[in-house]
Amino acid sequence: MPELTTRIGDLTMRSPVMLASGTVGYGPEYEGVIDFGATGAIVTKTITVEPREGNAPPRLVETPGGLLNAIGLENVGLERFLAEKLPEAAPLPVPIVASVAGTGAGQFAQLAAAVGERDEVAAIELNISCPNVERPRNPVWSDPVAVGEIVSAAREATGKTLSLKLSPNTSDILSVAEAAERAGADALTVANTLPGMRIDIERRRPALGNVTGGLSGRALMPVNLALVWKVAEHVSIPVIGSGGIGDTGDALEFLAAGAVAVQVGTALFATPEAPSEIADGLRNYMEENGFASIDELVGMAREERRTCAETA
Amino acid sequence: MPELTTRIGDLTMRSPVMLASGTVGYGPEYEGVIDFGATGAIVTKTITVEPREGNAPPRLVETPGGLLNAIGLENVGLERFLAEKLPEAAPLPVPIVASVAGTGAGQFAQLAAAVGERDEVAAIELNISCPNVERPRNPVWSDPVAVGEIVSAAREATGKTLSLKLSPNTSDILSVAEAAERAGADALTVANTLPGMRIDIERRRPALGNVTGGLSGRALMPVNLALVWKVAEHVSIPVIGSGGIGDTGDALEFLAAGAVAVQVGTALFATPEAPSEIADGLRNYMEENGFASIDELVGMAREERRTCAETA
Amino acid sequence: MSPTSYLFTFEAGPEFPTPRPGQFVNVAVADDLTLRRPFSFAGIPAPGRFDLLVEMRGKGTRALAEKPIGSAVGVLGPLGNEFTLPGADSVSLLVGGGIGVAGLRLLAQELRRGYHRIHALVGARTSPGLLHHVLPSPTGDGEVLIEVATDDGSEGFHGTVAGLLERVLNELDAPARVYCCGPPAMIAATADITAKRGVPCEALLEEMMACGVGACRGCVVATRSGYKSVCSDGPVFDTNELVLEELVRA
Amino acid sequence: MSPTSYLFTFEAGPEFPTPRPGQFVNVAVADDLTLRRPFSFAGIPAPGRFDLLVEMRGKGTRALAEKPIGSAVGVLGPLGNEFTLPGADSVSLLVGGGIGVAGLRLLAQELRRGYHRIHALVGARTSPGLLHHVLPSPTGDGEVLIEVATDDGSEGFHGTVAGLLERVLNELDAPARVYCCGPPAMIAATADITAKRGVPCEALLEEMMACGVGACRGCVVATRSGYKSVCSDGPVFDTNELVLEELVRA
Ligand SMILES: Cc1cc2nc3c(=O)[nH]c(=O)nc-3n(C[C@H](O)[C@H](O)[C@H](O)COP(=O)(O)OP(=O)(O)OC[C@H]3O[C@@H](n4cnc5c(N)ncnc54)[C@H](O)[C@@H]3O)c2cc1C
Ligand SMILES: Cc1cc2nc3c(=O)[nH]c(=O)nc-3n(C[C@H](O)[C@H](O)[C@H](O)COP(=O)(O)OP(=O)(O)OC[C@H]3O[C@@H](n4cnc5c(N)ncnc54)[C@H](O)[C@@H]3O)c2cc1C
Ligand SMILES: Cc1cc2nc3c(=O)[nH]c(=O)nc-3n(C[C@H](O)[C@H](O)[C@H](O)COP(=O)(O)O)c2cc1C
Ligand SMILES: Cc1cc2nc3c(=O)[nH]c(=O)nc-3n(C[C@H](O)[C@H](O)[C@H](O)COP(=O)(O)O)c2cc1C
Ligand code: FES
Ligand code: FES
Repeated sequence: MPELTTRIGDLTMRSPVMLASGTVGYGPEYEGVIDFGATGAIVTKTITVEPREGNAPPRLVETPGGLLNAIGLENVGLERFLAEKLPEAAPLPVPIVASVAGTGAGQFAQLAAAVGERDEVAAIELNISCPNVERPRNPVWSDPVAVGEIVSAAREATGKTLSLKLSPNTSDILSVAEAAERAGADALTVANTLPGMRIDIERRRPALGNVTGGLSGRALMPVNLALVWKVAEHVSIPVIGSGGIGDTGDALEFLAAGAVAVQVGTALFATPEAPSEIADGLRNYMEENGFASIDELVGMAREERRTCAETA
Repeated sequence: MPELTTRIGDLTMRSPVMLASGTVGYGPEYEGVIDFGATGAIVTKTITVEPREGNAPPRLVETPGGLLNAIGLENVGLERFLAEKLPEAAPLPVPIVASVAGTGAGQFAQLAAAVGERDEVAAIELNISCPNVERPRNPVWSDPVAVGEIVSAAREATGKTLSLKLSPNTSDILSVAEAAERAGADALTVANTLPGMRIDIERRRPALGNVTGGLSGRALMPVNLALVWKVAEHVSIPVIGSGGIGDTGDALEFLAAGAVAVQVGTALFATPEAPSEIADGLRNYMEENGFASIDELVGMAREERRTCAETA
Repeated sequence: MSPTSYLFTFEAGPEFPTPRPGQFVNVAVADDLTLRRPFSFAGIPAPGRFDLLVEMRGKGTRALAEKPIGSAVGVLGPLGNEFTLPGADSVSLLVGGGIGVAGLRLLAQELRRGYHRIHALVGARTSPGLLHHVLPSPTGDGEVLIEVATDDGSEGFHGTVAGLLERVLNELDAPARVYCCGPPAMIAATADITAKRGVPCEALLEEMMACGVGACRGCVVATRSGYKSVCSDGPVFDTNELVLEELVRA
Repeated sequence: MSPTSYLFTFEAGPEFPTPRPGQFVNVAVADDLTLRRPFSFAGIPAPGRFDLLVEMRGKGTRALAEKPIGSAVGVLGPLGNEFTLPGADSVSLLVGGGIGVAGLRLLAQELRRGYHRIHALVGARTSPGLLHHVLPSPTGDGEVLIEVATDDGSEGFHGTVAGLLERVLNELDAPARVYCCGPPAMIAATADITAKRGVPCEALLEEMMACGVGACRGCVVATRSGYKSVCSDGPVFDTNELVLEELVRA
């Protein structure tokens, strides 16, 4: 029987299939719909220090093969997260990864300390890559120095496993990945959504209230897969894949590119069964192809690995 | 009868629908299939100083809603382009825009001078954004200084209308756009493909011989549309939209975002009739909604324009 | 350009919970679409079955209509809250614009079964768009009354269905409760008219939806107590709670 | 996992040029796919019509098979070059692996009409995958001979179809011309065997295609004179021109 157990730092998951931040709320919203028992971990909606109302609607528009969202980090804020949402999510039969976002290193430290203290939190994802809250000329996510500071601050604030979530919207993701690794990140989540927009021609205006949103779903898959390929080669901490993963084949591609785990997000909306179907699919694939553990799949499409396999 | 004529610098087109570089070869390949008479202009395959063999196959793989190509700028080189391809294309009833790419400012100048001299060339597109030929940490397309030098050099070398083709693979496209405008570009083509990849799980290796390729097609559309929106607001030279444009609705969205013309590329493969269908579709839309010229569509979804319309 | 609508009947099986008026279901209409499509329950022809009344609007609704009869289709539901039923002595005014009638049909059927007085006001741009025929038939004793309005006057009251509502409210002899569903402008007008008269009014709202369960915060509408999600806080809202300017603008 | 194949007949109309053996057509199989799908002409049942023999491989071929009979489908063709027909005195050896037989069927039909001697060698992994029955029937006089090979020995020659070809060539009494179509490894083996014996050999190659007309340079194959496009320089190539290691590696 192949073993799906996957470890990232201190986070042990029964399957490499996680649920992506922002698509499962705090967890309980999807109770009875998603089979949490077959899921590796859920990543909560990103929490900020203060509650956020989010952006003006419309917040969603479909695109060919994808989805644009401009939620704008609507969340209950740190206090209510700790007081209400976390206790409500704790009984779910699945580890909880808390996603957090601050306006700078100080807030990231504050958030990491506060959620890191809680037993219900198995790990922390630092979200520096939401395209819907700020659009400066030089965003944090493409600034290795700023990212290094954020990760260092969070690292000092907590001993919990930390993953930094990168953005695909940069021409030099490797410098950011390096900076995060050097500053003590335990893992990298590769990657968030790409900025995009649609126009409502009938009303002659942007389809989203926020004008632009983040592109997710299968349309994004090849872009983030290429980033996983690139980053996994470059760093020695584990990479978690995210971007358009919807079925077993997609998950296998991300693992083969070098990801040790994958996150399912947008695919949940059409197929809430996707996480358990993918876990089953991976198990079947491993059985049919003689793999005993997820480790053996990781990077299997890489030259280094292929050469090894051929010599072996 | 609404007027589809569109002007970009000295390039006058009977419709704002152009054909994108690399998808129509040098033109004659598609004779009898594409209705060139209903097309604004064709942009040739990108020409380099020396002939290029291109990348090892496989060079194509489909993705959800899109396509990855890793052609690697296979082209006949400047000499044969001037001697053979250009004379062969000249009889087609459509203006020819020559796309060129050099390894640095010097080659761009050489190419611009050589093609700019020729009467058959109505305008020149400077391609700095092909993701399939070099993958340095700091690619030219996200370096405003290098881009400024390239455009200046080409500008000095020719009086022909010059459009610079930007890449979507940068977090700061505005600085590049600014640099190009300052250096004398007459227009900006926004934008090329995004790097992406797929893995062939059966063979446990990248689906493309070149590992990564450029993502085009409808999957890309919202990303490049957002860039057109952003760039058109920022510069005062015309913007030409490119990325996933396949039908009249897509073309209208790019025009409404601020593009003065659009390029159809990947959509030609499934629908070679797309350029003439879009031209007809624009004409119908304009007739039904009381627009007399393409100008009036340009930017119609922008706040500035909407406010005007509402006051008017 | 008169819209076309179809009535679909789904066989959901005995474990499927009985939908309440106002609730909706998320339907996996096509493999190549990223999102499911939400539709109001528009009838319960038999236990374990439900009707949807669907207007052809785009790719998803067309894909649904093109499925062969008997196709298996993924559904998630019943989702959302429900309409507040009226007191025994009040007249229920059902105000539906265009396909909005779909969201009121199950309510009308339930009220009819309970012998409540129903007065349905059905609007459309022009006569062929009117969907009043999907509602319970008018009765001789006036327990079920149906009136129609068209923007172009091609049938019934010449004007919006909100204008018709105003006239009806002016003439009404009994306490009323208003239920409305339709385009934002119609809902805003109905909300205004009922608010001025202190008549309780609930609206069934539409928003683009992704999760359908309150997780993604994609389907929000502005209320006096902040953004609320149409899928889990709604789709039925007391119109006094809504920020009408934002509803119309969004 | 035995593959399934279907024979489709298309009504192309009288203006459609008559396809030549080796040529192919690009079919718009589904709206939501970015690319058309290329298929060899596999027969001309009547003027203005053509057959395609299609193996179910993925989304596109399945979408084609699911279309109701009589559907209108966009086609671009005939595209590509054609097989070189044999001299009057030579035997044509048609070597097809799996669905590769589709690419040889029109050739077989044309040769048969010209009373050429045909010897078809058809291979597959196992017996159910063999497609020899789509070729012209064997004749008593030996003008049309058909032999089969299976990798697992479940029918006919136990081994690859290239192995079978080797045996046949060793025994052959007349000049031969080889036409092959199938997986890259099979083509490479066939090319080796024929090259050693100086027997002329053409292969019909497959590559992912976008434009189909030589414009995009997406469908290249490595030849001794550089990359050539399968769609416009091929799909038929003299196997001596191919760089076989690259063909197998790609
Ligand atoms: C709670 C709820 C109940 C609904 N009940 C019904 C019903 O009973 N009958 C019915 O016909 N329709 C109903 N709708 C609307 C229905 O969901 C949309 O018509 C449908 O999603 C359109 O899908 P499409 O793929 O055909 O259109 P698309 O191609 O996706 O889009 C076509 C147009 O429809 C608009 N649209 C798409 N999705 C929605 C949406 N969720 N809400 C509003 N507009 C949308 C788009 O903005 C676009 O302009 C309901 C919506 C909600 C939220
Ligand atoms: C000149 C030419 C002639 C052909 N003739 C025939 C024929 O007569 N009958 C027939 O059944 N098939 C033929 N093919 C192959 C046919 O084009 C593919 O089977 C088809 O495109 C697969 O489409 P799909 O959407 O079902 O598969 P996809 O879902 O796109 O892919 C499934 C698998 O098929 C492979 N594949 C996809 N497209 C091609 C392709 N163009 N060439 C090779 N492999 C591909 C993919 O790599 C993938 O592994 C021919 C191909 C070429 C280039
Ligand atoms: C509606 C929605 C909300 C999201 N909110 C967040 C968020 O709060 N924090 C975050 O890190 N990512 C957020 N994301 C990004 C996802 O976690 C994921 O990285 C991205 O959508 C790509 O994966 P997918 O294609 O599987 O959805 C959100 C995505 C969607 C679609
Ligand atoms: C097969 C292929 C080859 C291409 N070659 C070039 C090229 O040589 N030069 C260039 O500037 N862009 C090239 N492109 C990019 C297109 O011109 C276009 O900008 C891009 O594909 C996005 O538009 P689309 O989605 O309409 O194809 C190529 C695209 C494809 C699909
Ligand atoms: S659709 Fe996700 S919160 Fe309503
Ligand atoms: S498919 Fe475009 S060159 Fe062959």
